[in-house]
Amino acid sequence: MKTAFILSASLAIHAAIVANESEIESLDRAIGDGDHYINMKRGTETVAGMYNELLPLPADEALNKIGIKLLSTIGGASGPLFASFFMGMAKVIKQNDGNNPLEIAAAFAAGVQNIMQRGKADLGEKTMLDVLIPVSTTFTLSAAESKNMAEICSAIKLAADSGLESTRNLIATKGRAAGLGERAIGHLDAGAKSCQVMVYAVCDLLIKGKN
Amino acid sequence: MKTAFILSASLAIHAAIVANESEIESLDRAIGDGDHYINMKRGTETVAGMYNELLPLPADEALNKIGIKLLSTIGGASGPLFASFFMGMAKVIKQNDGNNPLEIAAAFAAGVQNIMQRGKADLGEKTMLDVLIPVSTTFTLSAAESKNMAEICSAIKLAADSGLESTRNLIATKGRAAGLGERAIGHLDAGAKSCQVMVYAVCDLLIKGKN
Amino acid sequence: MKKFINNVDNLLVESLSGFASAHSDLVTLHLEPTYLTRKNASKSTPKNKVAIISGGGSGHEPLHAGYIGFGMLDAACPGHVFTSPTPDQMLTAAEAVHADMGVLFIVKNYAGDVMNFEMAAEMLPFENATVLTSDDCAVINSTYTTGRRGVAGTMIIEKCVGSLAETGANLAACKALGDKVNQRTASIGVALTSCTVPAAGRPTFDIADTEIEMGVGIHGEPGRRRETMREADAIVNDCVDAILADFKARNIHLNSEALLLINGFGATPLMELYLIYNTAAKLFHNHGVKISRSLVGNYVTALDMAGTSITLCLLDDEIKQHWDSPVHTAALRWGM
Amino acid sequence: MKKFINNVDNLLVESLSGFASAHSDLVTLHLEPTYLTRKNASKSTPKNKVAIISGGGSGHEPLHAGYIGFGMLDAACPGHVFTSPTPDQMLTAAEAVHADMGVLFIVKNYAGDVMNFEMAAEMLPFENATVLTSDDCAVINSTYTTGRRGVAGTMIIEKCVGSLAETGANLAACKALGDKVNQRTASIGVALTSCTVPAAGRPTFDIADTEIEMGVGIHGEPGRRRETMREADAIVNDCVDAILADFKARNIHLNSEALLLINGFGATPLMELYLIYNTAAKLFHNHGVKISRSLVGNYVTALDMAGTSITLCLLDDEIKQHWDSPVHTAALRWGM
Ligand SMILES: Nc1ncnc2c1ncn2[C@@H]1O[C@H](COP(=O)(O)OP(=O)(O)O)[C@@H](O)[C@H]1O
Ligand SMILES: Nc1ncnc2c1ncn2[C@@H]1O[C@H](COP(=O)(O)OP(=O)(O)O)[C@@H](O)[C@H]1O
Ligand SMILES: [Mg+2]
Ligand SMILES: [Mg+2]
Ligand SMILES: [Mg+2]
Ligand SMILES: [Mg+2]
Repeated sequence: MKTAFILSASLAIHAAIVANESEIESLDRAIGDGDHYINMKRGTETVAGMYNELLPLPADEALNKIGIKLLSTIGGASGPLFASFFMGMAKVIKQNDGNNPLEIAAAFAAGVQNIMQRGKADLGEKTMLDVLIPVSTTFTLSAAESKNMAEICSAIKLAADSGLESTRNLIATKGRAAGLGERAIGHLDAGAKSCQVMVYAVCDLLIKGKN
Repeated sequence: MKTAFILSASLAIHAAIVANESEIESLDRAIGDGDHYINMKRGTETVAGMYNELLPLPADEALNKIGIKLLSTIGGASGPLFASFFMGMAKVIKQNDGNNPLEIAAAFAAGVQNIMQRGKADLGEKTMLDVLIPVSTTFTLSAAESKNMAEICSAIKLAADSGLESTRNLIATKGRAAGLGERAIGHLDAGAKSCQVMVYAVCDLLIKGKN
Repeated sequence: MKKFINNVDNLLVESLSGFASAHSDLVTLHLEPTYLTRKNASKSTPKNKVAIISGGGSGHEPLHAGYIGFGMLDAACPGHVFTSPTPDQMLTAAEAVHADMGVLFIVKNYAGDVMNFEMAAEMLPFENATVLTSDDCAVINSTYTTGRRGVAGTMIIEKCVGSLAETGANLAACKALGDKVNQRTASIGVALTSCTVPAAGRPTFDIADTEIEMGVGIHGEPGRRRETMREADAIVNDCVDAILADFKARNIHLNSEALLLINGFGATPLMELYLIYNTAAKLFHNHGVKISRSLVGNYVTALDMAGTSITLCLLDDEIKQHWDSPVHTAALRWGM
Repeated sequence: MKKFINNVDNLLVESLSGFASAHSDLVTLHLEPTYLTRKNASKSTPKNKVAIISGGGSGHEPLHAGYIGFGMLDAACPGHVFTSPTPDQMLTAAEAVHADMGVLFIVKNYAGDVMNFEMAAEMLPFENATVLTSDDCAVINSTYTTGRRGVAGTMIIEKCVGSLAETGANLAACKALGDKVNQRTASIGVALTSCTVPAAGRPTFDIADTEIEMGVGIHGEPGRRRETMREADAIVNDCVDAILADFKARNIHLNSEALLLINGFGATPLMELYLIYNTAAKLFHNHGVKISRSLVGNYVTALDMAGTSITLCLLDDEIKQHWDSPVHTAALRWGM
């Protein structure tokens, strides 16, 4: 995995979050407390601003620095979770270099594992994990089937979409919406939406890059 | 002047104030503080409730009791002023009995004088006096011309109307609206409106009584 | 209108009862007529001091009942919402708390308050005096003969006079200090939204999302002018300028320490009030005023109005001493 | 949205700067990372006590920074509006104020706060413990594994634990008292209007003029259910019932004295809060609870939300002693 790609991805992610302001913002207003968009914007903007600082670093160090920076920038529930993701990914990339889809998928999976540990959450609790876990599984499976990057990305995007959609009819058992009981039904989870948006941004970058 | 008439008048006044709630209330919201209607309602309702207590009393004592009661019931700027009116009127009625229009007009004028003293105000300051002073003058003049009660009442009602209307284009120099400067222009004074309403109520009672 | 009330007619008594029960160590509530005194204030054991009594329409809580207690008021007479109390309240309260040193009324300068307290004073069978507070510098045109309104600065006057009275100072001295503090105080308010008088049931004024009411009174009376909503610093800057201009117009020099009171009208969060404090303190500093005392919060409110008033009180050694002295009331407490 | 702000990004720092400058005798503000400590707190002159540190998203002022000072907190870490602070804030604050007796974090039970404080605690190079506050009994269904939310009762816990720490008690004792007070405290909130997160620029939820949100959280999170607006007594009655039912469900007996806190969310006038106090105190009394301590005002807010929360804290001798002990902070002060 190239640091330059990580940085392009971080720019794309920031742009995508900003482009989806109103949807992300209104989802967290509906069953949360309304700050998720501004948290994500603050975090992704800060990372985008680290471009020059990160460029000379090896990929794992860049990822780790991103994680640490997010930890002190986002706050809220999503801050420690996204931070854990990047720090978890960094560890694996340090070992496997991330030079092929399978290696990257393994790093991604480690990131998701870290989120699950930190948040003590799993699939079906109406959180970002409902996007991230299926995306991770799909990533690993498609990579194992030696699909090309464009194919992998298409599969991932589908997984992200259906993962996001799956949050609609769930009762939340983690995070702020857990207090709502049945009232959370019918609403998508804001963190899941952010993840879908970010997954799309990176996939589209990869697909474009392959063209 | 008969106590029974004073009491009928007080019932009519209460009914008239209540019937004009929205106009009185909105005038004091526009250039005052929004409490004038509720103050007037509280005061006139209390006096209406004194019917049985006042009935056996001579007219001057009834008027004085009304004044004292209003003083402890209305509050605000209008409370001491209306209280002063009735107490002033009582003094003259005690002397002249109020058995003919001229005597009643003299008592009314004494009431208005008392308001002017207590409020240190005069005609043209955008207050209740812009109704009460012309009404008083008209009352005295018409009575002096020996008009009958119906004629006097018609003249008084006209005076009340034009007095009220005159407050529209005045800058207030007394009361709460005095802080507004030019912004008070275009609005009628709430206290002037109450007075016009009450003057009408009493006049209509008198006119009806003569029929 | 959405408010926590049962019915408009009982609102005041229910609220006062809650106040008296929550602060039963400090105050006693009397009804018919309505007034509150310090706990255990009684004519049989009068403390040898001037009795300090204030009062006014309700809806400005914690003013005035929240300032009853050691170092501040002896009694307070609450009227109906935004309506001056009536003379019988002041008379009965004065009877209840006065010792042999007279009564000082602290009255906000509004026609209704002035007349009702005036009538009480005329009827009172013992020595009394009145401090009329008139710190609001919003009303520009001085040709209106009613004078300036008394607003948030009133609580500073109550604090200082209350402190002096506690030392056994006589009536003339208490009145003189009250007049001096009033003289050295200027306030201006700005509203973002209207208040809603419960009995009226709807907002006193309409205001667009893009507008503010500059110079608003504490009853939601219209102020200097309707202005466009701007960033906080620009609004605060105008308020500070108005206060500075007022002192200048009254030939009062600013080269002294000052107390800066950022008062919330009822619906403005503390977070915003502190932001306002931050800007106002800097601006005053730039004009050579050293802010050495501060107070930020809801002290003289206008029901549920969103907005703030800025009050500057120029200190001298005497005022500072009486501001700093111990006070123990429901809404202001320090040193004890 | 109409607020006194300059721009959303600077709001927090400008407001904290105003707070620190208005209370420069009490607190010191540190930036990058953001935290506040007692004035003159320094590692070179540590007082021999457990360091009590709290923090959480901003928008609940005066919580937490308003409770820094003698008898309460040593430091506070404010996050962005409604957003938990980050671990670096807690780490730096702990470094700044800890003596040799460890650090106690007081954390409201929200996923974000829990995780951020947890990471700080994991990284902290010295002894520490955490009290998770969870007094909100609005969330009925206990099958949700996240547990109850920490709301207004948090300030009672901060007061009591802060008082105990001042006596030199050790970390375990401080944590034990915090857990006990939390256990003996139950709160429920009700909103008449939504709050508006400045960065979002519009109300968090829509609510009709005929509706209330029963069981609302201090971030405007939806509560138990949307209900029809009713008279105050009916609403208060439901809140009191919810609190009583909660203690019952947790097998905590009510035959003791209690502290009743009527907390305003930011836009509810004191007049209404005292009316609520009046009704709530009577209802609790009817259920055999003797209200012997009270607090009425804006203590744990939700920006500009209109609404209230009712908190009952069952006292015992130890809790009462630590509630009554002297405290000197920006928002709570007595006995000194
Ligand atoms: N325990 C958890 N595990 C995984 N994701 C979580 C957890 N708690 C919350 N989240 C995610 O965090 C999102 C909310 O993030 P954000 O609004 O930034 O923080 P907060 O809830 O503290 O305001 C939720 O939409 C959800 O996806
Ligand atoms: N000095 C005065 N002389 C005569 N009338 C006055 C004076 N001041 C006020 N008023 C009258 O009182 C009315 C307001 O009464 P009200 O609303 O009951 O009291 P407040 O102004 O104290 O709220 C004004 O509309 C005006 O007519
Ligand atoms: Mg959120
Ligand atoms: Mg009025
Ligand atoms: Mg009034
Ligand atoms: Mg949040």
